[in-house]
Amino acid sequence: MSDTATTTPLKHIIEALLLAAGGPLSANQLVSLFAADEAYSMEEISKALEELAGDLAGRGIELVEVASGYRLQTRPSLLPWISRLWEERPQRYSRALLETLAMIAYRQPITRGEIEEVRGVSVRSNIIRTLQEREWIRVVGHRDVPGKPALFGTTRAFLDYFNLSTLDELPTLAEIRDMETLDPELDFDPDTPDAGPEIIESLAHGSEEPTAPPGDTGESHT
Amino acid sequence: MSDTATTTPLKHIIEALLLAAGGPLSANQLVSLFAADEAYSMEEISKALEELAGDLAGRGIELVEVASGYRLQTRPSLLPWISRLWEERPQRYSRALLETLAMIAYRQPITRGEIEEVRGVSVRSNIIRTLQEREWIRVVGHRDVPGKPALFGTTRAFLDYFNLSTLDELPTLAEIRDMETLDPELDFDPDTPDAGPEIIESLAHGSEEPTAPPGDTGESHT
Amino acid sequence: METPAQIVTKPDPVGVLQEEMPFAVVQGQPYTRMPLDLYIPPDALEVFLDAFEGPLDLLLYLIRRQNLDVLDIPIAEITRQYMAYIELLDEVQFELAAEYLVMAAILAEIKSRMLLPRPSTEGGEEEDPRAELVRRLQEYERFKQAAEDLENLPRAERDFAVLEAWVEERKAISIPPEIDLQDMLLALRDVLNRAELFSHHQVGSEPLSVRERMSAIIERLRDRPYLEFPDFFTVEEGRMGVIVTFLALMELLREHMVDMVQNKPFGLIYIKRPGAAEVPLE
Repeated sequence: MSDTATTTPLKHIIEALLLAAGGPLSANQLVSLFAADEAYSMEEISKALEELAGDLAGRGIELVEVASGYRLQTRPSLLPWISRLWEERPQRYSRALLETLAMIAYRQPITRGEIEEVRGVSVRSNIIRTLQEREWIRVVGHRDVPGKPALFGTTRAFLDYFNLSTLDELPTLAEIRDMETLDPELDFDPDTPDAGPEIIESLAHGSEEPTAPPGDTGESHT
Repeated sequence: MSDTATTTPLKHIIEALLLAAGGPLSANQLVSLFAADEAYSMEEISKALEELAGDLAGRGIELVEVASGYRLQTRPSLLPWISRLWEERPQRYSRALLETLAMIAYRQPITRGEIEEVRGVSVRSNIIRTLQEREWIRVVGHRDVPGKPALFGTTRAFLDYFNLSTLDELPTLAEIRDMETLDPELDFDPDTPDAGPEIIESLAHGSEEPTAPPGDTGESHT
Repeated sequence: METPAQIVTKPDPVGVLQEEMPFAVVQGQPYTRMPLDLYIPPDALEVFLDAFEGPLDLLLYLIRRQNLDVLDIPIAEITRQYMAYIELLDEVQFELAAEYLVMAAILAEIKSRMLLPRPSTEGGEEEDPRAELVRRLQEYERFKQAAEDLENLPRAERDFAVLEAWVEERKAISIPPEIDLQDMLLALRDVLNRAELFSHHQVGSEPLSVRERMSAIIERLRDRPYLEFPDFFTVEEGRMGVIVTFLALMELLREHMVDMVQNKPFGLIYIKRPGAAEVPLE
């Protein structure tokens, strides 16, 4: 065991130490880690750090000196890959969220209480928050009744997301009622090519596989 | 930015990813991390992992495969230095805990009552709790008997922690010998190689050096 | 790594039994008997229970200490030694864990059965009264060994460190779910069906741009209590824009979301947030 250790160059021991620490180690700390057996001078440690930095050229990690010492970190150029490590997988939005969003789009400016009145159930705060975080809805004012409830309206970002230039491009309520047939032929507004082939495709898809589990459609877009 | 990224060899991107993750990544995970832009096949990923493992020869770190995937860790030879980094002494686990864990690992799915039957003593609740908190064991179901006792099994985290990739890598259990095989002439029945050289060796060893305290035989196998 | 020294702490009231065999080796030095000055502490039971993982463990210790084969236990002698431990602890006035007393009873039963002529089973073979105990001892011993093997496996945080590099911008990319316009419209249809709102003609006939404009007007009034009527109209929007704005204002008035104020005949018309301070008299 100790044979390997003694033959491992100092720079490689330091590399392993920095990676085991997961954060910065000062030159003093490094010196003290070796103090017990084979003591290295500050110069030897510095030289090993320099060698290590040289070895890492062209690799995915780099040695940097920060206030509290030396640390090995991933190169910024690799961030596109690395950030994907912590990607949160999208989940489907709930039915309640879709209904709330639709109500706001068609009946704006509208209060939460009014949405609840039509839907017949309460609207949870996290739904409103999610829609606000996506910047699809915003508070446009407050109704002048006790409690001064917020009035919600849709945003420019909402129109952009659905590829609409004005809300008028949304189908009228009468057209929505006729959607019942879910006919793939039915393009609810043939004059607007903006509606996009995606929507039509998803309609066709939906009618073929009505049992597709939630989440599947989300994946097919990625 | 992307220039550097594209010129970085795959093995170095993988190295950076494993180091950024700070834990194991499976080959599938690696493939999916690249799926968005430059797709790599499983073969290319495997080849890059092999190259990476080769590059690390002679260095203080090594690539190992554990249950949850590939992981970079320090070589055992560097323990003297690494252990000085650890502020707390490594936790020791009681025999009761280790025996309970061993029962679950080898006999899963198993109920607490079944463990108690073999050990001849009750299993304290805090042992089960500790094992669950460490995420080494989990409830995998319930036995269909009165009281519906929980059935325990080990997790991937358990294998990862003990540097194993599958349960098959656990040391083999000693054989149970039958009383009928006891024959003074036929010393421990050489016709059954199943009895294992371990047992015979430890017995032979025991007769020469009857002073060997329990526990020593275990070490000689590692 | 396991230091055998801990075995020394095991109370051994019958330490003179096996002179031929040291029960512990401390720093290479075999110990064949307990130190004479061995002090049995008041918490002897705890020490005892800590040292042994139960009656099976204690029995295995007694068997292994004498280098006996588990398959052929001299039951009378082992029982005597086992009872000596139990009695010692009883003497120190401790309540023994029930498991140890149960084992004492099992041993006594086996001992008595060994003395009796064995009943023949159907196959004509004699059943050894020790068989069940031997099976349990072996079964326990293999897991005792497995536990030791586990302890000896290289282990994270003790034998090696899992490596981690610093990531400067460690932030999760959260991908928001996609929505199909179709899904949203279907959801709306269901709500309206539930609320039977399709029967209201007024709902269907209203251009949505009017609703959009209503939101915009309300928003403009959010930071100020009132605005002059002409402020809402922009010439660039053309005739359609004027109509949309006018319809939006009418709808807002109808829904009491804005007030319209005129302080004197032919004076300026103000659009006012309801409940806001009064419009100044010119």
